[in-house]
Amino acid sequence: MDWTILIYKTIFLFIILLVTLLVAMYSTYGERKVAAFMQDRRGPNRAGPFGLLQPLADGVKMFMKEEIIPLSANRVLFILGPSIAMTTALLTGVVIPWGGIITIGGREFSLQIADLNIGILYVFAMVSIGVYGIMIGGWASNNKYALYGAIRAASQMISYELAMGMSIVALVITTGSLSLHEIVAQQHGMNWNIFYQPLGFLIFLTCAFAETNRAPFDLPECETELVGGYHTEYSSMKLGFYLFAEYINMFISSAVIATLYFGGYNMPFIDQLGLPQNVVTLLGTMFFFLKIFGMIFLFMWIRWTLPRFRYDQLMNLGWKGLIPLAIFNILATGIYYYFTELS
Amino acid sequence: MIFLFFLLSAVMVVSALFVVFSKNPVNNVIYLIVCFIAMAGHYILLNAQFLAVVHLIVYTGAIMVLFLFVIMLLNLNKAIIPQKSKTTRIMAVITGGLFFLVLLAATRQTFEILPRYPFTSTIGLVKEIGKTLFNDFLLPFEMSSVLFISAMVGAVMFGKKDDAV
Amino acid sequence: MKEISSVIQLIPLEYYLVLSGTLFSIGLMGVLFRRNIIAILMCIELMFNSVNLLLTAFSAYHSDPAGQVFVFFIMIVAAAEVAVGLSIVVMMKRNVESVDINLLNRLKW
Amino acid sequence: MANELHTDYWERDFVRTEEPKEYNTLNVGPTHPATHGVFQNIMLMDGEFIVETEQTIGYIHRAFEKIAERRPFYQITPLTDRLNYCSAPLNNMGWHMTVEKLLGIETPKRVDYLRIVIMEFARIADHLICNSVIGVDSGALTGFTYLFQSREFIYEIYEEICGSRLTTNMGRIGGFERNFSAKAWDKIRYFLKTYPAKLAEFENLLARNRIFMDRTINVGSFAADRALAYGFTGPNLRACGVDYDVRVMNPYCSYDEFDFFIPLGQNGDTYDRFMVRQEEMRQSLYIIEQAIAKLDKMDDKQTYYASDPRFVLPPKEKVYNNMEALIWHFKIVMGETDIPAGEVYHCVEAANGELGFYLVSDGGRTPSRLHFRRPCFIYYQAYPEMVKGTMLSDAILTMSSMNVIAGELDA
Amino acid sequence: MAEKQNSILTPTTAAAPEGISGQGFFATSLEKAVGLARKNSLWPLPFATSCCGIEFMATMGSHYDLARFGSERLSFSPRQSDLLMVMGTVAKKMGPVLREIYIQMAEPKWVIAVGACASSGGIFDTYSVLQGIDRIIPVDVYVPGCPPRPEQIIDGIIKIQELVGNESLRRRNSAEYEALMKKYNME
Amino acid sequence: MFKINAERNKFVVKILSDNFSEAIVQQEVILDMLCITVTKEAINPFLLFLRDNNELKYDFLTTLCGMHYPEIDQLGVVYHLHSLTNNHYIRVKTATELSNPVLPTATNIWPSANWMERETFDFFGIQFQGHPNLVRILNVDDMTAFPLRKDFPLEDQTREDKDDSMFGR
Amino acid sequence: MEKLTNRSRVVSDKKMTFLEKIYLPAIIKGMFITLKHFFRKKTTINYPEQKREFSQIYRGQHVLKRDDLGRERCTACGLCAVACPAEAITMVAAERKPGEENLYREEKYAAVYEINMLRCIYCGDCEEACPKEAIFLTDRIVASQYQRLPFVYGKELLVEPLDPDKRIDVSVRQTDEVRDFKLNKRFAHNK
Repeated sequence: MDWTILIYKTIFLFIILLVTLLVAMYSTYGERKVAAFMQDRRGPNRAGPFGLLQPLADGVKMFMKEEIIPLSANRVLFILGPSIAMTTALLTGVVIPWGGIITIGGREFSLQIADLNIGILYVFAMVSIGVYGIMIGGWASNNKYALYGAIRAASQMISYELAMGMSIVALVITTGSLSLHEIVAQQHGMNWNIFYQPLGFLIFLTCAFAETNRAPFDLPECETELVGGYHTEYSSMKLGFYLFAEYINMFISSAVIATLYFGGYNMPFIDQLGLPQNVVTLLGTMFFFLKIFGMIFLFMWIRWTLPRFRYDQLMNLGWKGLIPLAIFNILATGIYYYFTELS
Repeated sequence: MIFLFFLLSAVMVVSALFVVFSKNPVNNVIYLIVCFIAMAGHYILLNAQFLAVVHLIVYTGAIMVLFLFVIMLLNLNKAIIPQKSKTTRIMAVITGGLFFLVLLAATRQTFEILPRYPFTSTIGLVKEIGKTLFNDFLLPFEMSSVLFISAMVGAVMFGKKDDAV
Repeated sequence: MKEISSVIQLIPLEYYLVLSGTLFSIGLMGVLFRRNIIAILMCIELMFNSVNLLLTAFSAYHSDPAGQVFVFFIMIVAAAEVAVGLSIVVMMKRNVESVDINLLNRLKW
Repeated sequence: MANELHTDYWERDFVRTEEPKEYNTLNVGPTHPATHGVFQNIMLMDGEFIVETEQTIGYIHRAFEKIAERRPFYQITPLTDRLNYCSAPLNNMGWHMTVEKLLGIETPKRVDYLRIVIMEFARIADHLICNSVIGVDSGALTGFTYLFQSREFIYEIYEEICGSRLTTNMGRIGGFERNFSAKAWDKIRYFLKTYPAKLAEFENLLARNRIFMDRTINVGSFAADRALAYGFTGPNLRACGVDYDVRVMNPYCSYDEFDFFIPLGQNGDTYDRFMVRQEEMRQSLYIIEQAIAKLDKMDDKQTYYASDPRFVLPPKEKVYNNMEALIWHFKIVMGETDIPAGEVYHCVEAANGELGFYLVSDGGRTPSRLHFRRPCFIYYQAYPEMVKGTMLSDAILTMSSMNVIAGELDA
Repeated sequence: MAEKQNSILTPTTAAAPEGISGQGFFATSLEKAVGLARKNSLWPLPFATSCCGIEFMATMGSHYDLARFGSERLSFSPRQSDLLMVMGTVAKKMGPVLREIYIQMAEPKWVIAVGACASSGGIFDTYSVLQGIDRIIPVDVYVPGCPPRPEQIIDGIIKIQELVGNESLRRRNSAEYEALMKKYNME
Repeated sequence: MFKINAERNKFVVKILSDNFSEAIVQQEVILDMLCITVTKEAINPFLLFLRDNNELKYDFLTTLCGMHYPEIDQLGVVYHLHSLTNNHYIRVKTATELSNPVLPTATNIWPSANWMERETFDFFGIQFQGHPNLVRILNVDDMTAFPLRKDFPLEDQTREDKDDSMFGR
Repeated sequence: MEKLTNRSRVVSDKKMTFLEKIYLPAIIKGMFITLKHFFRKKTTINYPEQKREFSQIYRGQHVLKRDDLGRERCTACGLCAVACPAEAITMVAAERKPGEENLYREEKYAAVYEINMLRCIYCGDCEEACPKEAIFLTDRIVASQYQRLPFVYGKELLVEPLDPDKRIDVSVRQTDEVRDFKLNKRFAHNK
């Protein structure tokens, strides 16, 4: 193994980690501002200019708060829950292509940590492990509300994973590859997959909402029914981990959506400008982040607009609505490619 | 790499032992999950990437969630089930040990006769598996889907409340 | 990727044989050891997995993808088995208020 | 101190011996976010479904009826404010009308119309909070903030009229404390002009959204005959399809001169209650418009209290100057006026239904007995029957759509 | 006008509350930073029982927007909140519930009694109403009014922010604090 | 507000005195409402008759509340009934001795009477026989007194910040 | 149930059209509403810096008025204490001694006048009950405090300052007739 590559990968890993955390941190701020603006309010504006230090204040406060582990709770699992949630949320970032190729000193570095040839499946696996964080935490609290939240989370995530997987199958038929890098490369120019897979995109988007427990699918923690859901008993930084994991998940799923359906770091009409490679890459990364922020905004926008589903309606939508649609989508895609390949 | 192998193996064996000997069902599930994640590591060592990820998705992401789900749903968290009698347990350990010895002995016989093929690094990848699956094993594949559907129907039937059956 | 496959050759296949044998024995022991039907199911999963591991190892050492396809099938069967098994557990719990395997020897409830 | 309080509230449980182990109890309240006010529902749950509910109330019991026996009549007005604090003026006016009925005070027409304006505003304010809270409980917080801006505007109108925002102590026996200022009229007119659009916007946000409709339709529905047996009144009864409205059946305060219709629902589910309240707000606006038109037609712009020197405080300038007025002032404030003995029942159509006052006077300075017919208290007991067999989420929406106000519930 | 009121009061009557004054209580610079963070992130637990709860809704609403102070994340779970806002009448039946919630809250925790009823019983001087929640839990700030205007509630929150910002990290371990808790029969 | 419907009142009184001549203690019209006092033995059939009679149809229990008459040592219950179809109100009173306050329940006639009777029990200590769950509703369970009886003090005895001498009460 | 009146109308429509059934149109409509608000001017009042306009007759902190000559108007008749539903007013009356005529208007005055601001419900009954134009509520709000005791406002906080510039104008709270009366020097207050 080449040492420069190794060092580069390590540094890049840390950068991605930092960026993820930073974005997640400021998503909390963004969420509050977006909510405020949609509700004709101003939102946090006391901590620092425009309230920009708000996430910092929240973080410091949570760190300094007393940790309570209920006597009746299972101590190990109680701590394990948020850790799993946080870890799995962070792990997904490694396969996402954050940008093209950058050349430093004649060497080419790819702005992707690991180009797995089964990148999508990896993302999928991490998402499916993520549910443990919520389940274990909710169960270990030994609180009825938390247990309800945990059970809801588990069944919701299992159900929506299916539809999500199927929408990806259709996408894979279109792209012919499971590698995120290749999928992005194929969407060069304006060949974005959303134009080829609009239905798949809708299904994937819906499932992404469900998998990240965001409204209108925020049943595991819905405040008015289950108080805090799975994190009812959590205080201090363990709560912070849970809240944080939600935003990290949101960021990562936005990134995945942007990669899969919106061409990743591809910028339309960039080729015509004839810019140097590095500049193109940087611009592409910036554009990618722009897309991600757009998606995050969509997440928030929907959260502050829609009422939430009821548990059985959510299940109905998943099993009777999205899965048949996804199967139909696979069939339609398959038939289309069958005939176009023939000709 | 051999170090990695031993590490993963140790994790697997220890957590498997815990699965057997820990009384709390939830702890059992957690240890089994740890075991399975180590198993995924082994798959990656064997360059079976596709299998590793599918293993994670199917075993860790679905089957074990199901286990956990059922345990939570039925509220089985307390180790209320009495253990088997001491003699039975000792017998179980002895049986397991003996079986292990037998297996070990059997493997010893095969030590030298294993042919070594040159490695091709692509067989663990999706393309190769896909080709084999859909060329040589198409019929079993379809059959397995039938099996799966029948299992689902059966599960739904079982899971229904009494009056509906 | 190349590096990994070359390194694997350092690990003799026998290691995998022993490992999977160990796991299988532990699983077997668990089946005999426990009375909790869920724990028994889990031990069965463990045994499945030891077989899977061995199949994959053979497949990798023989460069034959068929072994991995078998693993794939085993996973499907395992999933089906777990679905049915757990629903039986749920039903059992509902009817006899317990998941003790010894209660099943009555063959009725 | 704390030791004298009983401390076993969390140990309560269903006393069921043969209950299968699958059920578990869920303690919703007393500080659950959905119980808005303070009441406890111990729910026996079969998974997500509710098998049985046991209610505990009284967590803010304040002994209104006892206090009322120790206070002169005019001092009861602030108490009625705190009955249904979402629509305080309505309660005030109801109380004043009850006393006027006992004392035999005839109020001038202008006072009637002013009262109608205020009462309908109070109704709007109450329905507005109820409907927006249905939105909040179903997860859509934004609609709440939109509607609450209108409520703030109603507060401003109150403030312009009486000087308080929520618990207004508005009005006096025989009329009002002070005349409406020009600024108040401006604000009222501005509100009438802008509110329908805001209401429509809120309705667009929720009413035809399938998620919301699925959440509310056939949730907590209640048959009309059961509703009557349980003493439902107000929007909840009308949602069941019974067109009982005190304003129409027994018009008080000149309501018979006004033209409006009674909105009805179909089968008394949450969606019906939501829609009935939405329409009632529109009808209230319509009534206010009519009242303002009538007021504008009147030449008299000054009368704001009934001229009955026995019970109504004399004007301040007379008190300052005129000895006789001062003596009357003292007598009335000290509560030494000759209140006739007798008993009277009066009811008004409050935001939650028929708000009744049963007043018994023995001629003393205080009522000898005052009983409030609190609509919430009476219809909330049907809640277990309404939510039986539904899901937890339904129960929460049913509760918020019933608009149970803790102050009114516990009195 | 509120400030004018303050200036009249501060020198004579508004001494620092007990458990806050005393040696070692005034913060060092690290503590200042922590205090700054804490005060800008007070997550309230609205214990809204009656009228004042509606005014609290108004405070959360668009016109007053408590979010500006970083406290719009209501958490109904006592573990997660920093500030217990008791709004409305607390009857004797409710007393133990309130006390339990206070005990369940994670340190550091503060309490505001909003409105006449919570602070002193207000007009409900009756057999069933607790005459001020300070009989069962320690209160940091009292907000008068029946119900208080949102402005007053915000004033109360600003007041508590001052308190939080100046609080030393060691306060919760101090003897004074323990004595305060002991007074209320806690821990 | 209620129109004094003298004819209707007379009609109701006639039907009632035909059927319950010995049970009716007193009937009068106070201000705008017909008010009938019934002995406590007859109260349950009387209410049932009011509800089920086709011409009366007092099918809606508006409110139910207790009373305390300290001068004659009696506890009473007042029912306000409303006939929605005829739009007519009636007030029914009954009383029982303070020493043995027992009355039949009305929960078998109107389910809505359930809580109102519990409240009355809570406030006055009137035992409603046949009530499914006659326990305190608003006050704490371990309270022994009945607060709305006239001899019970209103004020909280622990209040410190008040100088009673000021108010002449 | 037959209809009781002929003025009713059914208002809820529970039939969903196809467009409503597929979720999306309503969701997009709702999203546009929220987006419209996103760009709208915010209604928030930045409270401590920026104050909302109070009504002139707002019921806030009380003031004990002085008359034009700076004498306290209150004569300790006790009506306000009687009228107070919260029993928040405490007063001790005293006889005016010779030489204090420039301090107190009447022969009797309140030596102690305390309002428990924490008990007070700001209902305005005291203002209405006062026959001497002495107590008024103002549009100042009462500040919150760390302790309960300082809320008992004594005369030093209630009586308005002597300085004519710092007097509190309450004339807007009075009716036109009262204002006419005060302008008209022909009438005098009761002695």
